[in-house]
Amino acid sequence: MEYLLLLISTSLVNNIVLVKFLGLCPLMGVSGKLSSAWGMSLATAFVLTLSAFLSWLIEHWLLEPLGIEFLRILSFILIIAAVVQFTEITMRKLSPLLHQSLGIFLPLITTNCAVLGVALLNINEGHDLPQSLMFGLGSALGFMIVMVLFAGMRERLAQASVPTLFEGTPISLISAGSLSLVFMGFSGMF
Amino acid sequence: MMLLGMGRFRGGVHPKTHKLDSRELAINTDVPLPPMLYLPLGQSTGDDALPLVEVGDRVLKGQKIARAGSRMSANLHAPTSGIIKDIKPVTMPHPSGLPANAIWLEPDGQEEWCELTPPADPYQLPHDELAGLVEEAGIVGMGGAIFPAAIKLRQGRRFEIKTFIVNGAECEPYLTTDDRLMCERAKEIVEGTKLVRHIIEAYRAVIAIEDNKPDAIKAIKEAAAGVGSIEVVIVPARYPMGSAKQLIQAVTGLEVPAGKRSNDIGVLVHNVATVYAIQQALTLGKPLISRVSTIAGNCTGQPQNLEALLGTPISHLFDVCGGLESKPARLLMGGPMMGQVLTTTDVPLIKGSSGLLALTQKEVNEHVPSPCIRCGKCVNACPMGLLPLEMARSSRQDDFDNAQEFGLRDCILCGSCAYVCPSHIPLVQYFEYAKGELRDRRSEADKLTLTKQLMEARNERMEAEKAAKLAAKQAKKKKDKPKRAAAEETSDSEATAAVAEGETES
Amino acid sequence: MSSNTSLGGASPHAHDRSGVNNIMFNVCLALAPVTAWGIFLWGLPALMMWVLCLVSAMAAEAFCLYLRQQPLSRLTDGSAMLTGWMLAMTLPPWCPWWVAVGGSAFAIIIGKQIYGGIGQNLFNPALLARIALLISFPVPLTTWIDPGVSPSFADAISIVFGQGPLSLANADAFTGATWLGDSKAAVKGGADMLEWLGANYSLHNGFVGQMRGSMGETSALLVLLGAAWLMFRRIISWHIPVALLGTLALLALVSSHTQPERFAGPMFHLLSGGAMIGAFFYATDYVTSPTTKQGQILFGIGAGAMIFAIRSWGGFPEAVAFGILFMNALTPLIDRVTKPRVYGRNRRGEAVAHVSAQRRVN
Amino acid sequence: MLTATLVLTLLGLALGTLLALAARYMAVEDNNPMAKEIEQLLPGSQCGQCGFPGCGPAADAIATGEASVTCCPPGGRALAETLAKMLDIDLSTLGESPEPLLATIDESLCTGCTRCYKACPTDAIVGASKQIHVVVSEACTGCKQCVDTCPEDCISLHTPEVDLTRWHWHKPEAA
Repeated sequence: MEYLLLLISTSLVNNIVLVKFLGLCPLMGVSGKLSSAWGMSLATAFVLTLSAFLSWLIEHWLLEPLGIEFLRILSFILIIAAVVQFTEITMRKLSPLLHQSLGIFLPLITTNCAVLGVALLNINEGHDLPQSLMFGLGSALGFMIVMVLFAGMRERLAQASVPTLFEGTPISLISAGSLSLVFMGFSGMF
Repeated sequence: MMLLGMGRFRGGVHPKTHKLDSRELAINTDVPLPPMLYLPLGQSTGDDALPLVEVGDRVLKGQKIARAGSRMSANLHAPTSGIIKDIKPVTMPHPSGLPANAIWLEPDGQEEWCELTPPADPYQLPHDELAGLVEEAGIVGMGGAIFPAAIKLRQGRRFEIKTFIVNGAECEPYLTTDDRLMCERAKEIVEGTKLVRHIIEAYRAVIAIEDNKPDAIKAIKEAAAGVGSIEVVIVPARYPMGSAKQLIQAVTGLEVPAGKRSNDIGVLVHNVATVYAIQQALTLGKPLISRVSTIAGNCTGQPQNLEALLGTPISHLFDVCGGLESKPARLLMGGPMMGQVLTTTDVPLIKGSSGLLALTQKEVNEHVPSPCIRCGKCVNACPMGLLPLEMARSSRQDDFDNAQEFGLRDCILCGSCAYVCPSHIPLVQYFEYAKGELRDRRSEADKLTLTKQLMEARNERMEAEKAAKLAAKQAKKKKDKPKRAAAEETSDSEATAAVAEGETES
Repeated sequence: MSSNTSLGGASPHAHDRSGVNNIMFNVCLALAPVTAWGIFLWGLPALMMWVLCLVSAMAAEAFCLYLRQQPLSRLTDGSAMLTGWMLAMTLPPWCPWWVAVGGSAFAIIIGKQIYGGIGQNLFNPALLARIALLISFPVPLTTWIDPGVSPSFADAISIVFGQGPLSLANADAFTGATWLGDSKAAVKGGADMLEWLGANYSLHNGFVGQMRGSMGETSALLVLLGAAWLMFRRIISWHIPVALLGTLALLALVSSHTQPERFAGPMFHLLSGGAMIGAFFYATDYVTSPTTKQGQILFGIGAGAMIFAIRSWGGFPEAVAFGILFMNALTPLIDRVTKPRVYGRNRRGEAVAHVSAQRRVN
Repeated sequence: MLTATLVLTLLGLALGTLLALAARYMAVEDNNPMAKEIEQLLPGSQCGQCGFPGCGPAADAIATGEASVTCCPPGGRALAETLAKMLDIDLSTLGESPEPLLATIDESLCTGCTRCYKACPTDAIVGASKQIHVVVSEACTGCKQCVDTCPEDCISLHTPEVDLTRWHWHKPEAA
């Protein structure tokens, strides 16, 4: 039950994108089409969960015993980069079309602050291993929800006759802001 | 479940019928001969008919003057006796206002019939021969589909037809031609139904009439009473009941699967007027040379149902009805829901002209379109279950694949969506545009494939020529005819090219 | 005789005479009874606030149309007026002028025109403005007035254009929380819901509209009257409201049965706050709700569930706006998955299977 | 310091090895299969209207993005759209694609020299030696090769006329 609450809380109430404002780059970059948003969120979810898990292991089994916590960010980024590379290689093999449509945004998961953010938050909040896993999974789920929701909105935005001044990213940011207002409604839950 | 579906289809609208003006008036068969008849060669689907007469010939009433240009087109007959004045283009009754070739026939006022050879007893003839007689008479779908009736009969013979439906729904506002035809010529229609049923050996023949035509229902019921085995089914008046797919659903509860014909589910539909024409052809031997048409609209002096000769200029018909009282906001051929705009009254009556309307701005109620508010009224009105708002939006952005996906491929262009749209968006025009563009794309793609085939053929030929030249060079030493081989190759490939051209045309 | 006519467009050449302005006018008409009731309960400040919202919304629309070089005649479609009106209905009756004007401007500019104007927005403009105001200015947005307090003209001016109701000397005497806020605070403070209901809640007052709340949300009776008119004119259908209120009532019924000391019953949920007006007027907004019937039912269920969840566990006492806006965001996806079945095709879009009529051998 | 260096080196090595393994098992053979697919879509008439020596080089250029998907007039809009979809390009940003053209022979000037007939890559010109040649519009791609070879300058290109079968409603003006 505690884990379920953690899952809901991280995915909706403390949504990584709309409440913590992490990972906005792919939100703006890849949410133009539902299919690629879905692919991107799957890839990010995979990286996010796996790296949250791995970084916890590194932190508690390697850095802490050796007393070299100052290497945390460096080694976490190393982990994330490796996981992203692995994802990219796999995706290129299994789904070349998706690989092409995601383009540069796939390797850019490495610099997605949501991924590093979750790994670091896990350490800061002193989560144990299952908690970290749930936190990673919940954040990934939240990311997916927002990506898919936002992709649906973007598809409609693409057809709206938005004034030229606001076309593209501005209107997307305004919509994301509005969506984040709506997500404020979840605040105070749990 | 089937019973629950009876008499129903999804969506639909109830437009104001405006039929009161003309429904009580008997068909006026007394239209004076116009000074000239213009008979377009393209009055059916398929290629233009090929003229069988030359300028200066005298033709008799009912004489065949042009033969079907391809399998999908129909013969053309002289509506009256007279002299062929010319074969040259006239403005067509078509929104484009473009011209097309027509036979110009000057009536001599004699009304001299050619020799008619009706079969003594049509029921004694083989089925195929009967279909042949229908084909000879140049009969096409007179509800506006202008598809040759004989082809439908022949297709019907290849399937086990369980239900033959005579379409007497006439759901378009203003039009009362089928209504009057059923009231006044019920016997002929019942006889025609019997004949078609005989030709396609249908198990069941149904004459379907909307419940807002009590007189027609009464007349047909009386006429059918003595005949037996012909049912009269009363369907609720709702647009587009007269669309074949919707009528089939209302009468049988079945849906025609997407991409299939009604034959595939054992149903065949013919319009009342078509059935009447078939009866005229098979019992009297008369070809299709005239049709009943409703002349109406508030700009028309006295709305009427006229039986007029094909090729009569419609300005002449409006004159018979008291002329145009004011400049019409919209001049239409067909009903207001699916009819085509005419650019001028100087166009001839053709086989598919079920009505000629001169409407005022008030009747059309056209407004400047405003943006879509996504109210969903079009979705509810669509009898096909499509998403007209999304189709129009995709079409506007030239995203035709998406438009197809949202339902353009299944759209019957009935106009129910545009009729209810509070934003007055010309939805149907978007669909017509998208369908037209898709047609263009398809023909372009076809051309590309053809080009590629031709290319390959040519490359092969070039290779062969090269090889032949090489062989010839080597053979030269032994002195031989050098170029014959290459020349033969050339003529061969010419033949293949010609064959390929022929394929694309058909 | 020949006569050339203007070409005109493709078919159809007939129309049922409906129009956008006609729809907007009817919605305004349906809102009139609750508005009149609100003005009756809270007097001049409410009237001023309502007028301010209408005028500033239309001014903002005119400004945007001017900037976007669109015909000012678009103003006559009535949508801007309706947006202002709908915003007024969600505001506390005595809120200061800048809330009304700023909210209307936000609703029209950020909520609607920035997306390209009517029909293009993703969120209901009035509700978006309302929650933006709520989050930015919580105090004036949660100052609720006792019903039946009618100030003098001078007081009204100073309330609306001055320091707001709280500046009045005896403000505590006639302000307080809504039922939803009150009950939530009470339960949080350890009180028993049943006891609270017994002491404060009256079914009659809730139905007729004798309670604190936003200007348009008090009287369920008058909302229903307006809704009946809209349904009679076939402007809204039953799908969204029934699904929304049904879900809300069902969840309340189940939870109040299992934990009566913690959760209030269905009638309380339906009659308090903006549930009624939200379900009939805001959730049914054409632009931001699904177009198909199935989609509308999904939309209603989702909104109802969200409203119940936030009311019961969330930080805000009222959740109708949040619930509806969340479903607004989901609408594009709902529209994607709920397409009607096409004639001659199954739900997946494949041609329906048919018992093939036998081919004859001829 | 030493531990830190060692740990990082080891970590890097371990992850590197894993990735190398992954790359090996997940290797993708063909690097750019696009060019081949595109070449199959192109008309293959090698007409050179795109500015490339033939359809093969044009396909390479399109695949790498050097050439626009609208560069092929014989392919028309249909081809441009297929290509745009394949390469995930928004066609509307590229402006109008060129109209397809058709060749016509001025019969009063034609001498029947058969040069155009030999030059035509799609055999769209028929007619024997010393007879007036005719263009079969169904097969003509408007590639201009006949125009270039004609010694009498009697071949011209024109956009096909709209007739009843090709006419369709124009797009309504946007609301």
